[in-house]
Amino acid sequence: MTITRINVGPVHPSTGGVVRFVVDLDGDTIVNVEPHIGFLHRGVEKLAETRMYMQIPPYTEKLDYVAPMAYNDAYVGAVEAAMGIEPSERAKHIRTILLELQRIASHLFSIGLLSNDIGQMFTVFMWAFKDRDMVLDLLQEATGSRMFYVNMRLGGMQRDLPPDFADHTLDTIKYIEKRMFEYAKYMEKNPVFTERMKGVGILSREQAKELGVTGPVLRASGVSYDVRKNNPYYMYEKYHINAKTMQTGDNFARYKVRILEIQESVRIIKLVLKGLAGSEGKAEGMPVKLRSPNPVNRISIVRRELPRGECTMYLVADSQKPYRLSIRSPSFINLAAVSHISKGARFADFFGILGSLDFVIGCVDR
Amino acid sequence: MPIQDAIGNIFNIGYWLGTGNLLYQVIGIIIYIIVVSIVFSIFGYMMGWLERKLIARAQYRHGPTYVGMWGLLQNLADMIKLLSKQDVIPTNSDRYLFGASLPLILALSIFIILLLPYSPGLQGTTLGFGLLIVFTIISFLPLLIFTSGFSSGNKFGAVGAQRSVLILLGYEIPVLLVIAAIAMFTGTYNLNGIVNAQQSNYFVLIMPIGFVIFFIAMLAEFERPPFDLREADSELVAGWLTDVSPPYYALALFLDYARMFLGSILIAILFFGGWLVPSYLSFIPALFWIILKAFIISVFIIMVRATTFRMRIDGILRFGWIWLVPLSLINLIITYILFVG
Amino acid sequence: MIEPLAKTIKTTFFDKPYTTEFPENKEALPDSYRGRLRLDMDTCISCSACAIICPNKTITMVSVLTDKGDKIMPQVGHERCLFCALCEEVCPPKCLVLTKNYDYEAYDKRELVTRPEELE
Amino acid sequence: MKSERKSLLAALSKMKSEGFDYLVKITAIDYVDHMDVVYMIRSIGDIESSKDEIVELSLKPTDLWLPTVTNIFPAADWYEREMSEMFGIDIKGRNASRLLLEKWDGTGYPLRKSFAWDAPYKTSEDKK
Repeated sequence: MTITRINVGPVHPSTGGVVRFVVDLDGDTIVNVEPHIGFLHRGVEKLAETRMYMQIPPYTEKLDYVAPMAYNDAYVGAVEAAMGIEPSERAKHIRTILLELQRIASHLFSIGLLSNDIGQMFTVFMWAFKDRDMVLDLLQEATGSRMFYVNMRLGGMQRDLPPDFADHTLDTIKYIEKRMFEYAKYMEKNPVFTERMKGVGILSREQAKELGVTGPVLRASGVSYDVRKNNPYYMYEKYHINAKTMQTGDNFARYKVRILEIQESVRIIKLVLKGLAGSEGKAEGMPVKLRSPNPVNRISIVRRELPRGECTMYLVADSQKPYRLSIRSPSFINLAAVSHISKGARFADFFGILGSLDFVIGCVDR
Repeated sequence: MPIQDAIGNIFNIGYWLGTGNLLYQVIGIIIYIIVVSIVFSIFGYMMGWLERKLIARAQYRHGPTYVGMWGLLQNLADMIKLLSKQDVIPTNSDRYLFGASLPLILALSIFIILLLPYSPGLQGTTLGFGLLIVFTIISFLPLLIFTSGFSSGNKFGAVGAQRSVLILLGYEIPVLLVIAAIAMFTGTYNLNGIVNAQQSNYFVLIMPIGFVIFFIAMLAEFERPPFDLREADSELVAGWLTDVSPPYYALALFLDYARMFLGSILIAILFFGGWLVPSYLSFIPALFWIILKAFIISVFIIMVRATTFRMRIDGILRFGWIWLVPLSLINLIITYILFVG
Repeated sequence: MIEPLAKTIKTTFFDKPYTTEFPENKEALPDSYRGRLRLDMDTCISCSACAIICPNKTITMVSVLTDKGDKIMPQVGHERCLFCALCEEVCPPKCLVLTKNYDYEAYDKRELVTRPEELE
Repeated sequence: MKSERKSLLAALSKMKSEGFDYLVKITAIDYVDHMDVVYMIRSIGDIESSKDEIVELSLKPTDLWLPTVTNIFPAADWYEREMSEMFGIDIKGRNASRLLLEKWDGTGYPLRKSFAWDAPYKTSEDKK
């Protein structure tokens, strides 16, 4: 038995960032995968200790550059918990809508990249990016920025939604709902796709719990845990979300969970948009000032369901700066599972597995 | 038909001068090779443009727009850029084998071009067993790809090269069985004869199973998606071309498109009657029809590329041996029972 | 296999491209768009709030000669600006604003460091 | 829930047998005079309810080591490696020789409060 050692990365078309995998192959079968991370380590946790509270969102949202607003919200939520501020009803509605839009954008990105990873000539990739672009247009309309929206403020938003935002959103999400059926048909009717996805990279329910994977990867293995449902926040308290699970835990299940979650997000956005008009309170939160209010809680733990999984912010508060900000990033722990999942898979399927795990290197390295 | 006759003998200097001297024939063939290669390059180039444009449209993009009309010169600009880059030969590589492989592929491709008939008489050389030679060369190309990838000293290149040969193992037999059926039906290996045997019916109607097998196997032979495993850009970076320098890379890209057009012409000759059309359409020269047919087949190949995902190597071999080999045998038997025996 | 292929062919030949051809057609940007910074030098009160709040230390206060004498005003290093608009929010007279201008380029990143006089 | 180094493994095993079989995160906080280590664990029930629990312990800065918990929670692997690189807490009983993050030229443990984060960065070439 000769082992071929292939070095994938740090610069490789399908790793989705600067990460290096040392793959040991016996013939075409993977014997061992050793991930090497840290090429994009920016020390955000350390930087956060040196900045004022509201200076940090521009950094935290660059952790996950595919779904920045979700991280932004998780951080601001932690600071709100530390200072004992509760956002108004209207702000909660707006946050829920924007976060679900961000989830749609992120899942579309992931589905597109996955199709590219298993070897399509960018067709579904480009379609997904086109649809994601329409969602980003909405977010741009709401926040003024296309990618990095520093739009969360303590107790609310930077600004209220523009007047015709609700109509635009409704049009777009209806279109996306239609497109999701098209995607599912386009990909699942393709025999090569099902052959490449089904039964590949299986992560059983017990393994998934043991390895601590999170988000769609966990739910694809049949564990019904979603922070939005088990520890509801914002409008998820009122409009209950269904945690979408699949039982098989293979690549196909992970892809399918994302498709189902987009459909679920569309359903939730429709519900919240109905409630938005009648919601009370001021959308705008406290504007950023050179001095922030003093925290009332020393330690605050906030859980949020990001598109990639659960993020736990462990914030130890000081008077003007965080004393320690510890981020449990979903991509980090999902990537840690890669060597377990891909053991015994074919070399070509390794990239499908990477795509289905959907990690963002910025989020892994922090 | 005097026009057809003139087209057919356009490079035969002896025909124009009224002599049959061997020297004139050799000069004529050389001129023929040069002219046809240039024409073929233009078509290969057009294929490159067409693929970029069509795939862009399949993805809601514009594709090349700025360089030239409809971006027609974009590929030329890319080619110039690639050719002006430095030629680096990796130290780990077997430099002679590595350097010689790609030019050899080019030379062999030109040899195929020489053997194919494009309209009555317009053919570099008429051989009684042209079909066999064409497929011998086509089967030989993966071996050159293997030497190129394997001698590059890069692991991705080696993996791509191995896959290229593995595909050859799976798809050589169905192709040969299908052309055996064609040869059995027509009683000749002469490409001209095969085209002329389709006067009444195109072979696509006579052996539809054979056509489907041949089409899939041609995709595999020319390693178009879903069988583009030797390049596999999302897995193997660029597969057998990973360590190839830009000038050679430009050549490889060009060869890819030229070979796609070559495959289309071969399919047109074997299954769609080459230049033959119903008699009410024959006022347009024969050359136009064969190119039109090849173009339509190429567009279809491009559409397949835009749609499908890449197959895995074991899946490809399983598909080839479990489905294509038995089906091509069935095709052979049916053809024998219905039309020959 | 037939159905996806039909969908591709339909998209290719019957659907319009979604992308815009950039320099000729630009997309409409919302009023809140965050692009290059602009400074109104007449209303700037030289308070340095923008320089303090900037998370990336993009803004530095430099002295400028105006009609009312020597004043310190923000100089913006656009090469590392995050466009987070915190400076816009803390500015008391709202004289530092982010505009819709996003297409600017330079051969050297030092050229992107913009003096207060050039911020318009 | 407060714990100690001696009883950590026993406590975590007991929690796991009670259904807390999902490790959320292990992290540490440097309070200069002592260092807190936090184990966040969770029970994901079959009925859709979940409970979160935190196991804390504190270490003296002179005596920074912990037993590994990878035998109880395999998910702890990367968290422990990260923690030992970032805080200098020695994790005993595990056989990972390689650094999790790539090797860097500096010295010290970045997330400790004593780490000079604003010192000018020097690459290995500068030092030569």
